[in-house]
Amino acid sequence: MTKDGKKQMNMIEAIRSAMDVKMSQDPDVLVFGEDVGYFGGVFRCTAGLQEKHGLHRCFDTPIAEGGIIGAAVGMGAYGLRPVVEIQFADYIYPAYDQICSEAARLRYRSNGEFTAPLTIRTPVGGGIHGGQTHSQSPEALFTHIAGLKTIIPSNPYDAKGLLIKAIEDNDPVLFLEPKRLYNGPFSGDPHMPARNWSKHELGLVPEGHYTIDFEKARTHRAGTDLTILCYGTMVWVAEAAVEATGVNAEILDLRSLMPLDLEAIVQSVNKTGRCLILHEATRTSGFGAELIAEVQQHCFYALEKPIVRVTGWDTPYPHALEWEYFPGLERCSDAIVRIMED
Amino acid sequence: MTKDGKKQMNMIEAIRSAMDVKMSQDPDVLVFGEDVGYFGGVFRCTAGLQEKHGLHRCFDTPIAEGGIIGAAVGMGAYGLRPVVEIQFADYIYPAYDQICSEAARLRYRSNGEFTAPLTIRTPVGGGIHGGQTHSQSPEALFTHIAGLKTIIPSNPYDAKGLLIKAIEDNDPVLFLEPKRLYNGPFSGDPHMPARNWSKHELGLVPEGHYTIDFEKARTHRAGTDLTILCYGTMVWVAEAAVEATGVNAEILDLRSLMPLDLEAIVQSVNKTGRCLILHEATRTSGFGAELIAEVQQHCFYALEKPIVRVTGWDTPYPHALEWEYFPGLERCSDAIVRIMED
Amino acid sequence: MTSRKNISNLFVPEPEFRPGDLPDYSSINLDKEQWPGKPDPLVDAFETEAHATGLVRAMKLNGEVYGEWNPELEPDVLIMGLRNMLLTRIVDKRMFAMQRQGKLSFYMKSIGEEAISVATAMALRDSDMVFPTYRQQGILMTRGWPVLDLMNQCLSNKADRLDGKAIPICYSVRDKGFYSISGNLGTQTIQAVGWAMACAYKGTNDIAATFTGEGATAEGDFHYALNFASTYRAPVIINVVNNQWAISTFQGMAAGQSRSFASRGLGFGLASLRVDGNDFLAVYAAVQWAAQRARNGGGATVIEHFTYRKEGHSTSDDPSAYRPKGEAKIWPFGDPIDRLKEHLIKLGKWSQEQQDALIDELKAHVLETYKKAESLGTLATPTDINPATMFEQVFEDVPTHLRRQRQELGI
Amino acid sequence: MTSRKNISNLFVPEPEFRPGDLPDYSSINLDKEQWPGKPDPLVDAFETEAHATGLVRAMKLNGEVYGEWNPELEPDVLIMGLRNMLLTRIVDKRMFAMQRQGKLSFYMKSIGEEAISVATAMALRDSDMVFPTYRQQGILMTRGWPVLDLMNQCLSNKADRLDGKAIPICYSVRDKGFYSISGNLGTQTIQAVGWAMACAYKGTNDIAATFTGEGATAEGDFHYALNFASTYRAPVIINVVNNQWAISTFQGMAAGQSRSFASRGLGFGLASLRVDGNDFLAVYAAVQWAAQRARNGGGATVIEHFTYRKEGHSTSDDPSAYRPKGEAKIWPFGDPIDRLKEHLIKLGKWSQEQQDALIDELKAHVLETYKKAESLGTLATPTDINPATMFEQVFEDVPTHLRRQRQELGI
Ligand SMILES: Cc1ncc(C[n+]2csc(CCOP(=O)(O)OP(=O)(O)O)c2C)c(N)n1
Ligand SMILES: Cc1ncc(C[n+]2csc(CCOP(=O)(O)OP(=O)(O)O)c2C)c(N)n1
Ligand SMILES: [Mg+2]
Ligand SMILES: [Mg+2]
Repeated sequence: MTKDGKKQMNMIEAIRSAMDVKMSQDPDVLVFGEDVGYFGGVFRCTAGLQEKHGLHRCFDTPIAEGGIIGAAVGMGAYGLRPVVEIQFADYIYPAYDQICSEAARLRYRSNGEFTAPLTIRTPVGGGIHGGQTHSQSPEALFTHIAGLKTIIPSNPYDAKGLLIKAIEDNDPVLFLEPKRLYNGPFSGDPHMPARNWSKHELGLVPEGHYTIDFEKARTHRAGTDLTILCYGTMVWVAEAAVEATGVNAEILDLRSLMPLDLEAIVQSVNKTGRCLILHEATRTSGFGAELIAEVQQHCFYALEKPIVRVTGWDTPYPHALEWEYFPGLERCSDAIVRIMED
Repeated sequence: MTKDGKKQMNMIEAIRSAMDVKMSQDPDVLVFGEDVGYFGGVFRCTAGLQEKHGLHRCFDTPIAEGGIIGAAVGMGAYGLRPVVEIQFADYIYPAYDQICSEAARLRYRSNGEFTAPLTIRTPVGGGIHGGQTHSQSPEALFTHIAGLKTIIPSNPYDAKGLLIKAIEDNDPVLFLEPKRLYNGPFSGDPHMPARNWSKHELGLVPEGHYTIDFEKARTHRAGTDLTILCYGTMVWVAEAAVEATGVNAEILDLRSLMPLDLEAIVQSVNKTGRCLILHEATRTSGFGAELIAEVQQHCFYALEKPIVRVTGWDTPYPHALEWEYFPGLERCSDAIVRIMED
Repeated sequence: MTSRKNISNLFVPEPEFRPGDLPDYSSINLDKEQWPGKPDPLVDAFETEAHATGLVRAMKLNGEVYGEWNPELEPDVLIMGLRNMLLTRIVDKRMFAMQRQGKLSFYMKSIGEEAISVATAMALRDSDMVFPTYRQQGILMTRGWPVLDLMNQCLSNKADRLDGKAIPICYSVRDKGFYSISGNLGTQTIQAVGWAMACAYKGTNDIAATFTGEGATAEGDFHYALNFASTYRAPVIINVVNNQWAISTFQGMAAGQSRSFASRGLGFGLASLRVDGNDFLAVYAAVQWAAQRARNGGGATVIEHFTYRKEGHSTSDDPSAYRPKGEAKIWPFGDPIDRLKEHLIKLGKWSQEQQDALIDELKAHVLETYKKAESLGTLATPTDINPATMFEQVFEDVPTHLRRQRQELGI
Repeated sequence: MTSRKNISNLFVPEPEFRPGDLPDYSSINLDKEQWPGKPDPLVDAFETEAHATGLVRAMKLNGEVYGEWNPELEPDVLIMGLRNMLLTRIVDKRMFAMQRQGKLSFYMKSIGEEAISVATAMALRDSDMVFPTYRQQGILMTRGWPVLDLMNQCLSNKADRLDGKAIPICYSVRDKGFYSISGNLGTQTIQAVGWAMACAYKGTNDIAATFTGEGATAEGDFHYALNFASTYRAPVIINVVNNQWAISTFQGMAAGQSRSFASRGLGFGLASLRVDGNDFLAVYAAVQWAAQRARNGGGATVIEHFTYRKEGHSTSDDPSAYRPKGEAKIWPFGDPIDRLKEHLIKLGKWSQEQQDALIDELKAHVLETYKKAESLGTLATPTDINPATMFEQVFEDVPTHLRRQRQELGI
């Protein structure tokens, strides 16, 4: 499987590999969370790490998200680099205070004396019939918090490089993992055959250490007529919708929401004059709003059409009506067609 | 002091009066929170309510915001109407899970069988030298949550009518009280003489029961050349800035962020062609972003200039540099001048 | 490869047995132990210390009763208990199998823990609100919620009372005194206390009963529940179901060095009992005791139900990955259904033949009901639920922005 | 007007005495009580039950020592303790007065509670990290942080080490082992456990010590701290300062029906001590004991320091609105400074004259230091702090969007 030190990995393997690389390099990297130890995590992202690196470096915790993050803040302040898993992003809220009031603010309130270099990994997004408590995309609840970085990869290659970067970062990083992409890209149409990463070029991942900078969007597809801003699962839905509509759109995979690669965004929109934003999260006060605010400010005179957002609805995630909720291939394609009308 | 059943009140008195009216009318209204009982709250909003209505209707709680809201959800499900105080909005995060995962979602997940008709009162905003843990404006962290209403009054008259409405509402309502306005309007310039509500017409408040509908913005000042969207303390800063610049601006006091009076906003911006948004909160993913998203969509062809937001910076609230952080008179005036340039 | 042991001074607890180990519980001989007696329900909370760290029992593994906790129920009540437990188990097995066939997205069984939910429901009044987790479906069986309704929700079909909004297992049945189950662990414990405070405030004689797994006691909400219950002397029963496992995590992760989960209650001045959760009679007696205490102004009781999760955490889980395969079988507390059956047989009120006949009857009923449910649709068939319902019950009324979004969806 | 009493069945606890009442503590005769002895620091946690509900003491109100807990410190160590407590009190009074003059926005005193912070700091090693609340400034005095630095921060002047970012009292002094104080109650308790876990992981012999008010024990973080400390046997001391009040709320709101705050630890299998917090010797001995336990692998100890908040909660508070005016004076546990002074006098190592001279010396020092601090600016004078610093330390580096915002501010 190895090819020039690269290996075909799915996103789970890439994420695991990132932790493995860092744990091997740096004894101060500890991995913990609910079920991450012996069992290796409900999504298997930490499988094998305890056996390889020892019980005291990869271990289970009590079911207390606030306790997990609180302990990690203390460890981070000490000088360790905790990498913690929150089993589903839907369960991150008991830790909200420790993340926002503590991890994100410790550096500021101590004027740099104490810092919280922790990485919080957590699966996000729907499309797996998980209903309202296994499908949420809470990124906008964190991008509003000064002092926190928010990252969301869309493929194995990025996932590994960004996660290593996150672990090495001296600030707290929220690392959101689109669970629908763990095993393969997703078109946004559940009736299309499932794909996996085994032959995808973005599934070809270096086995060793490498990093991807934050604040750098990735041009997933170059184009001239429309800019699509998206991240996570929606990158693949965008790709499918662009294919379906035949529009020559530029797809930017933002990857890093905070800090944001505004330069790449502005450049693209100024070129295309049209901008479509896709996210799974609830619309009102979603991250799309922030993108629109910046794009309309910086590209006002280039814009030919209002910026459109296709998003999850302002409701909890319904179990049975998942595909009516999810901003899938059809809704995205429709939006592309409409925004391209004169 | 009484004048046609009206009385001059400051915002604290108006808020207290709202609770008093509802406690007198409805035995199912209970008021509780940290220090709200015997003492009457650190801002005195509940002073006298325990003495008048009894220990079991207005009482202190343990210092556990999550416990306060959790208990209130259970009471609300039972059929009571709890009105709880979170001492400062900065301390609401330990209750974030109970608010967002529980209060806001109980109706949906039970398809209407169980509901959480609670009102959460909490002081927000800066300008009182409270530093990063007594000054926050977290509204956007709640407007993203489906199932929750978010209200913020800017004056005693509205505060009472909206609070009674909130208590009577069958959904959970987050009622944000701009603490800088408790005693009087605020120009945004700390060096100008302090004003109080004692002679202000919006301080003249009916003593009895009345309500103000949600989803209705208030035209604080009619104008033709610029629309200023704001709420809470910033309404008064906007007023001062409009006076200072002499621009014929329309100031909309949104009052209800969720649900939002989009109609009034769109009407105004379509008329003026320019839009300025003011809020104290951190900029990125603040509520201003959501306003921009909607305004650019609905008023795209009417807009002559990019929508501008004047906000708190993307930093925690600094203690000593409070007035460099606060989007005060000077910054707002400058923005008005700039947006009016051709 | 480094062996799995601490090489630093950081202590990380581990279960006694892992896959490959031969679990050995021979040190536990239940029938030889002395168990605490039954005090007056209004006893000073601190006098329940022996109950919080010991084990309240009423019958031996062979069904023989002993001690002070026998609730002395009529045989027909016991048979009803047996029936409710069997029904619960049979429904669980059916739904699990149907999930494997793709008819529902997910399911969670309560096999081995049926005595806890069923005996609790029988010891309470129907007007007492329970705040369950996803492993107390036995309460619904006991209170007579139609199995068809349960199945319809699990299948997310057009007859689902919740319009497909909730995942399977997150039931909400207000008219059976069954609070809407949250997918978020722990949250309902403090809500139950709030409900109980409301009961007290309104001066009714009802109480609340909440359930949490032992794993979820680590959440802050559990702490809030204990504290508020203690402060306001709320008429509530706080049940901790210690089934030894929280997904793949053994109970010691939440317990730490404590002697029992029940003993957490003592630190708050709450009466606290640790009960053999596989002993139908003991669970019934303990809940009855706590309910009496609560209804008479004695405030809350914490009850730890000591049991074992015999199967996987959910349909997504295979426990052989983290615990010995045979552990469930040799777990020394037996099976709650078998034990109650033995007790009834000892009483001369039941026989194996009757048991077999009852099982056959219930199986037929469940199968028939399932067929009816499936005929109303499953997750595998295109949904009949009106998409417009998705926008309803977010708020009492559908607000403007949701109406706009509904239109955007073209409905 | 309805009288203040329960008319429903909902119980709401109230303090014994309110303004207008004549508080009566004559039932408490400390010198007559039997207090628990001193076990081995590695004793089984459950054997500390008597300590968790009793009261660890080493001296009577008159300074006479008795019992097993006397740490038998050298007189110069005791005098150092006295000095540190006095310095703390004198600084507190000065800053309070200066707040009244508008020189700082806010201040919080620790009057009456000085023994807790000072004796703790003296019993710990300087390399042990403390996670304080806003009432342990005595630790800073003890560890020799310059009072000038403290004042500069309170005044938010140009010499403030934190560039005016934090409010007064929220100090952060890493090189004195003093963790950044959070304005959010409770959060640091679990962080301290994390720090202690890191100490264990790194194999150092250092420990952590955290503080919380009795009111803030109700937060979930306290529960997390007890649980994680228990599970991972973290070398940490969890101090609960029970000063009877949480702003206007009496301790019974957080305590509920529990016998003590220390007893919360027992439910987690943690050694737990309730200590006379106004007894310098007892606090020292208890912390020393717990530190020894932690350093030797015995894990965490919960220490409740029983004391009284003699003055208002902060400069924003007037306690006569909710408790009897004279209560502080007749509180039966005396004053920690007076008691240690009496003890030293009894030992023949100190006199009232020396005490007066020391006070004069410290007052002069504090006044002089204050003048120096004020000359560097106060909150009442235009700030000298560079506005650009506002955008720094949000992240390690100032990112693009903050650079844009800084430019927007014109700097
Ligand atoms: C707040 C929260 N965190 C994590 C989860 C994921 N989760 C679901 S069940 C479970 C284990 C619960 O164990 P326990 O409380 O012992 O209950 P049991 O399943 O044994 O009945 C976990 C971690 C969740 N649902 N909610
Ligand atoms: C999370 C949170 N909730 C509320 C507050 C407001 N508050 C500040 S101090 C205080 C009382 C704390 O009492 P206690 O814990 O007993 O400490 P003490 O002041 O007596 O030292 C309160 C409620 C806060 N700072 N943080
Ligand atoms: Mg369990
Ligand atoms: Mg206190």
